[in-house]
Formats: sequence, structure tokens, C-alpha cells
Amino acid sequence: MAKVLMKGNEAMALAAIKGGCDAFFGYPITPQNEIPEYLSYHMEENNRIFVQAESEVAAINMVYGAAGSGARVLTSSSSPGIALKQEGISYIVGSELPCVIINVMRGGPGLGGIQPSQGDYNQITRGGGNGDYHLIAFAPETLQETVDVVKESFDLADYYRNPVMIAVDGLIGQMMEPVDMDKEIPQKDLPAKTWAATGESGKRGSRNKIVSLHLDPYDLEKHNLKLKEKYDKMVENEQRYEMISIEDAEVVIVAYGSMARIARSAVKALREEGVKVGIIRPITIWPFPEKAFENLPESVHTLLTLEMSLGQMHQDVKIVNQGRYNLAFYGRAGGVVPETDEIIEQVRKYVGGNK
Amino acid sequence: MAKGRIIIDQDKCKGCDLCVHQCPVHILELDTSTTNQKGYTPLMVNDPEKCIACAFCAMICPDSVITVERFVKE
Amino acid sequence: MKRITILTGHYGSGKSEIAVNLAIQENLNCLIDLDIINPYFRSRSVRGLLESNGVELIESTIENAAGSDLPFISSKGSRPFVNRDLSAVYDLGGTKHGAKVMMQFRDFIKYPEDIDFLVVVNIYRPETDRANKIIKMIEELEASSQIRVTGLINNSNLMEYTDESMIEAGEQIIQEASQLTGVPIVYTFIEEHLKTTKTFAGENIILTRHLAKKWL
Amino acid sequence: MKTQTVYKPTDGLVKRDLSYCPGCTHGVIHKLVGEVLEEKGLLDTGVGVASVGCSVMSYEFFNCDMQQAAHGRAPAVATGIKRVRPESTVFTYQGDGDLASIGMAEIVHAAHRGENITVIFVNNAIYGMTGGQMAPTTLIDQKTSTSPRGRKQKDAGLPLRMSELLATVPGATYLERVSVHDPKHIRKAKKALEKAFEVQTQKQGFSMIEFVSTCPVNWGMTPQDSLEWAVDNLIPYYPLGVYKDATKGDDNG
Repeated sequence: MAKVLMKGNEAMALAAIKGGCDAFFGYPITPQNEIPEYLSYHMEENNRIFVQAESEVAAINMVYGAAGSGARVLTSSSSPGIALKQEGISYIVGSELPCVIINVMRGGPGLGGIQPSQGDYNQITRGGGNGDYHLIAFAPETLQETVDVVKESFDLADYYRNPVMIAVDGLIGQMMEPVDMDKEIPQKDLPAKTWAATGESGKRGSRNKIVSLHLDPYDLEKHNLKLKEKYDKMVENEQRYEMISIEDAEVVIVAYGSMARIARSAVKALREEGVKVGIIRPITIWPFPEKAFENLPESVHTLLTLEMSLGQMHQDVKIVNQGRYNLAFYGRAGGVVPETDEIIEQVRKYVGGNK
Repeated sequence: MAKGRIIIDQDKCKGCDLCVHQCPVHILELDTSTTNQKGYTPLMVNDPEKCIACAFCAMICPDSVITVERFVKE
Repeated sequence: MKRITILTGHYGSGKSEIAVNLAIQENLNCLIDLDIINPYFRSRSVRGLLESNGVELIESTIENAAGSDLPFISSKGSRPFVNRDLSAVYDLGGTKHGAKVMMQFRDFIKYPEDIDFLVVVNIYRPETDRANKIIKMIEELEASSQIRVTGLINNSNLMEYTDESMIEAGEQIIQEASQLTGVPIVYTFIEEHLKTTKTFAGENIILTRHLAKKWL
Repeated sequence: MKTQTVYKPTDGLVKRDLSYCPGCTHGVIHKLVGEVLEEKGLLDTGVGVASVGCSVMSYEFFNCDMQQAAHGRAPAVATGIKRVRPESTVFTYQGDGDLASIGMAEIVHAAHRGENITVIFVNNAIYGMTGGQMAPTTLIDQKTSTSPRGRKQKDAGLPLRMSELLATVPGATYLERVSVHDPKHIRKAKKALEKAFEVQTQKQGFSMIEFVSTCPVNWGMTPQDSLEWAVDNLIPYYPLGVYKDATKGDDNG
């Protein structure tokens, strides 16, 4: 299929339809509004469900209900709205339900602003809801990658019976880029959802319950340990990342999403001058791609974390680094997007340094 | 002559007393001389001959303890 | 070109880039950004560039609010409609929802003959990839703005991947819509990187991208 | 002598003991819902939504598919289920803290959208589960663990009447308030439930039956005194009756 020119939000919405999304529940918030707008028109056309809820809280609980009755469900929002959804996300994980959540991040804290940011890193990877839980979180860089992971996420969510989040900043939601909407993506062999409360206990001959309540602490712990096994499996199997110009790099940038795009253009310019700099680009921010840091070349002496936030991912870099390399950080916040030259200047501070 | 009878699932009874107050012929009472499996004083029928099988006791019972049968002519 | 150009179309069709290019290349007096749909990549984000080229930017009622999605529009937006000394380009938000803002100026439009109301079309946008869809969009835009569409712009592109054949493919489909509606193609915009010697329908203008950063 | 069964425990409830306190009318209401589901043949397609509060474990009791919802969100969860499973019979079972306080937005908007679901609302004017705190429906001067001197209007406002409130919402189809304090009212309550589920099976939209209920433990009364207190105090403030019936299409707002 030929490429088309898509806006990020619109592309994610169409990708969800192509990924087999049965139902969408959402609430308006800038800068993700094109997602519900697109789906309000096109879901009905495809005989699927679209509901504009009264709040983000209601929307995520509608997701819970629909996912619990076996549907493939999507919700989308932006940072403060995702904060409101945390209650439902925790229940969805606790009840082992699959769903896909798109977060088009904007500046915070509070109402913040509508300009792009990566300030939800902690909210996404540490979770704002209660209890021990995780969700797979993709932080794609291009619209093609975004479209591909949205489609794949529905399978992954079903496979793990766990929510999957697509975490992009507002720039990716708002930008235009050519995309092949029908690019093949990996598919999983998925069992039937025999656990779902579909309203067919008569046909099934037994009744299904979707529950996150466990009255006996030992039962609850057992349930938590079972969930933990799932998270361990995700950590083992779902770390995704890209290594860019790493082979002889002295300084390795760690950056994701739009920040990785800017870093990429900085690295291109620096490489033309012979500066040895590369990038580790996390594609999943949870699980954090620890494997990418395992066998870096001898030439590396500094890891430079770049974020459109103030050192949230840098904490993960510190954890994985374990004192091996010099660590440096540069971030902008509040919706300010750095220029390529700014990044070049940052990298220059560290080249030629000692290990 | 009784018009019917009630069958009490004694071990499910929580001894709440609601049925006792609903019985129009006043034949129900809690048996305070004993406790059931749950530790409650269960329901008993004092004068079964007076039962009119109205089922009021069963209707108000929150724990579905009572089954009511009416006698029918052969 | 007419004294006033109003640009409409689907979002992502390239209206804002074209507005900025027209304002600068044609030395227009003002650019009026009426985009209440898009929160990013609006022509108001290049205020400095416009002002250094002598173009007055008219946008929100709030100053320094590039980070706002509030729809407040400056009342100065009506000036070119009443003052015949001013040349202007209006940049509307995408789709019929963006075009409806024109209704608030309806009573100021004294000289309709001065106005070109142009639909920007990129056939690589799925909502305008066929002649019938383009015609439907024209009808929707006219209905919500209450202004008759006077021309079409071929802006068919896949950004840096654009080649001549894409512009030609766009021309073919837009021409079809043009023939069915009688609305002419008035401009073809050509990506700057494309060093082409070919000529396309309408006036041909080289498009320099100002809004999207290089790394995008 | 031959016998004929006049009344037996319903198969609409799972054969296990209810967890409620002795004499709590939750049990009576559970039974009625179970009976109606069974008699109308709706168990096979039923999906109930349990809320938070004393009825949090109701997913163990209703003999059909069940989902447990976060506090107050049952109508949103039910919306999600009903939209993707329109042929199922979806009901929520909620108390007054759940429905009238934390879940106010969800209940109003589910009614407002005219969601084709049935809501069982149990109003006993107190938070039972968490230890007898004041509910939005607690009466003026009623003492609870968070209104130790009795509820005062100047601090806590007047008690909320949910059936009356929802009757002003254009999307709601059928609203009735009932009581289960004696057999006559129990029969009436069952009829109301039958009507509510019929509204759903006829795809006529949102229905809610509000039950005036009791809480002997947190009210600090015997079960029988609780019933009498409800009759003397709750029913005068929460009058029984049909608050909206748009099933004939003569009042759809």
C-alpha cells in the first residue's frame, strides 16, 4: 500500500481501527482531540463503538467494562487526563484486562500547557494508581513507528491481559508525516477470551467474574506474585530500543520520542564534523531497555540523557549505569522544545572527556 | 388444620427476627435455647397447625432460609 | 492575485505553510491566523519571520499565548475586509469546523470581488484523495463559511519524499474535481527541494517550509 | 398429603450464604433481583456490576456474569459492557455512598445518555461498609460517625433525593422508589424491578429502582426496629412511587 500523509493523532486513530479496536471511550483534551474526532466519524462507519464520556474517570471505567466483556478497547488522553485515568488503570491491571491507552503528553504540572512535553515519564513508568503494577509503554519516534506500535499493542494487551500505553508527546500527535498505514506488523497467536464476562453464562454453562478484590491478604499476595511473573516476562521479552551510531561513540545520548528526533539531527551534524556521538533510543520506556546498555563499545565514556522533562528518565539511566560511565543530563520543560544547536552544544561539553 | 408448612434451613438462619414480626398467625419464634452452626438462635415454628402458607415469612427473609409449601387435595 | 486570499482545506493540507509563503513572497500587508483547530504548527508560531518581512500578524486577543488553545480571535481580523488599502492572507483551521469562523466576519465583507477563497488540496491526505471527496469537502467548506470557493490549490506532497509524479497525480485528481465543479486550479505549490523544470496548473510557487523544524 | 411449593429460594442467587449482617435488607433486595432475573429468563444473558460498599461482594451472589467496579463507577462500567454487548442484560447494584456521592457524575450521565441499563440503588442513608459515616442521603439530625451531633443543613446540606433528581434528566426512562419493609411492599418492589428489566429488554433505555433500605448495625437498632425506623423516618423524606415513566413515549424530555 502506498504512503499517505497523516497527522499523528489521526494516524493513531486509524491505526487503532486497523488494529481491530472494537470500542473507544474518551474525553476531549488538547493536544489529542483529533483522535476522538476521527473515531467519532470512522468507528460508526466500521460498525464499532464510540462514546464520549462525561470525564476521563468515566471513560477509563467504560474501558474496564468493555474490556471485561471481551472487547478490544482504546482510550486516549493527554497528561492531566491520564492522571485522572489512573484509578481505572490500576483496576484494569488488577483485574487482568487488556486495553490500549494513548497518552499525547503536554506540559505540567497541573493544567500546565498544551505544548509538547515528556513530563509524564514517571506517571507512566511508575504508575499514578495504587498497588504494584506496570504497563508496557511505547514511546515511538516517527509516525510510521507510532502507527505500527498502536496496531501491535492490541495484540500485546490481549497476550498479557494487561494495558499497553502509547506515550507520545504533543509534537508527534500534531505533526504531519508520510505513513504506510498497512505495513505488516508482528502478530500473536491469541487464545479465545474464555474469561470474559460476556453475558453468555447460559451458553457457557458457568459464570465469569471480573474482580480485583481479594479479601484474604495471602490470596491477594498470590495474585500480585502472579502479576509479577507477567511483568518479569514483559521485562524479558518486550524491551525495545534502537542503537544509532554507537560503534565508536565516546558520548552516547539517551533520548526517546521527539527528543530522539532532535538528537538524531544533532548526531548527523556532529558526525559530519567527525565527533563520535551515538544514541540509545528507548522505544519502550517500560520495560526500560536495560539490555541496550549491556555491551557498549570500549570507546564510550559518557551517557548524556536528553529529555523534554527534568531528569525523570535519567533516574532509570542512573539505575542501569551502576557507576560505569560519566552521566550527564540536559532537559527542557513546560512545553519548550530544544533546537538542534542546543543539543550539539551540550554534546560538545562532553566529547574528548575521560572515562 | 394447617393449610401448608414451612421448611426452615436452620443452619442458614441468622436469627434476625424479621419473619417473626411478619407472621399473621404468630406461630414463629426464635429458638433461644440453642444456636446454629453460625452461632445464631434459629427460627422455629411454635404451632405448625396454624400455618396458612401465606409465605410472608419467606418473602421478608433476607437469607432465603424459608421454603413454603401449600397442601393440595388429592 | 486578489487583494485578499482566504485559505481553507483539510487539516494537514498545508494551509499555514502556504499562508506564510504567500505573505512573504507576495509582500502582503498582513497574515490573519484564524486557526482554532490546531494547537501546534500554526502560522502564528513564526511571528518573528513574518514581522521581519514586513507582514503584520493578526491572531489571538491574548498576547504571548502560543501555548493556548483558546479560540479567541482578534477583532483586527476584519480590517482587510473594510479597508481596501490592505492586502491579506487568511489562514483558517482545517475542515468545516475551522472554516466556520468566517461567519463572524460576514457583515464586514463589503467587497466580495476582492476575495479569493481557496481550498488547499493534498491528494496524499486520505480525506481528499479522490475527486468526489474533494467536491464533498468544497461543499462542506462553503456551507460552514457561507463563502463561495473560487479556486483550488494543488499542494500534493509527501514532504521530503515528494517527486514530480506526485504533483502530477495530484493535478490529475484535482483537475477532475475542477472540471466537475467549474472551480479552477489557481496555484500549484512545489517543494523547494524539488528542482523541477516542469510547469503545473495555475501559478507555480516554490514552497519553503517555515513551520516544521528541520528535525521533524 | 400432596404439596405445592409456594415460595423457594431463587436460582437467581448463587447457593451460598450472603455476607450481610442479620436482618439487613440488602438480602431481601438481592433475592428480588435474583427472582426477577430468573423468572424473566435473564440470568443466561446477565452481566451485573458490583459496586463498592457493603455490596462489594455481590459478584459472588448473583448467578450470572459479574464485574466489580471502582467506587462510584458502576454506571460507566455498565456503559462499557452494554455498548459492546448490546444483547446482554446489564445491571448495576449500588449503595448511596457509591451512587449519590462519589459516583454522582457517572449515574447522572448514564441516565443522561439514556444507557439501556438497569440500576439497583440501595439507599439506607449511611455508609455501611466503612463504619457508619454520613452519606449524601443521611437525614437531618441523623447521627453517624461523621455527623456525631446529627447532620446539620448548614454544614452538610439537605439529604439528596436521587430519584427526584434523575427525574429531571431528559434521558432517563423509568424511575421508581420502593421499600421492602413488609410483604405488600416487597411485592410492589418486585413489580418495579420487573418493569425496570422490561424497559431494558424492550431497549427503552435507562431504568433505576431505588430501594429504601436499612442498616441495623450502623443505625444501632434491632432489625425489626430498623424497618420501623425506615418507615417512620426515611419514607416520609423519600416518598415511594414512580418518579418517571417515559415508556409510553409521552415523556422523553
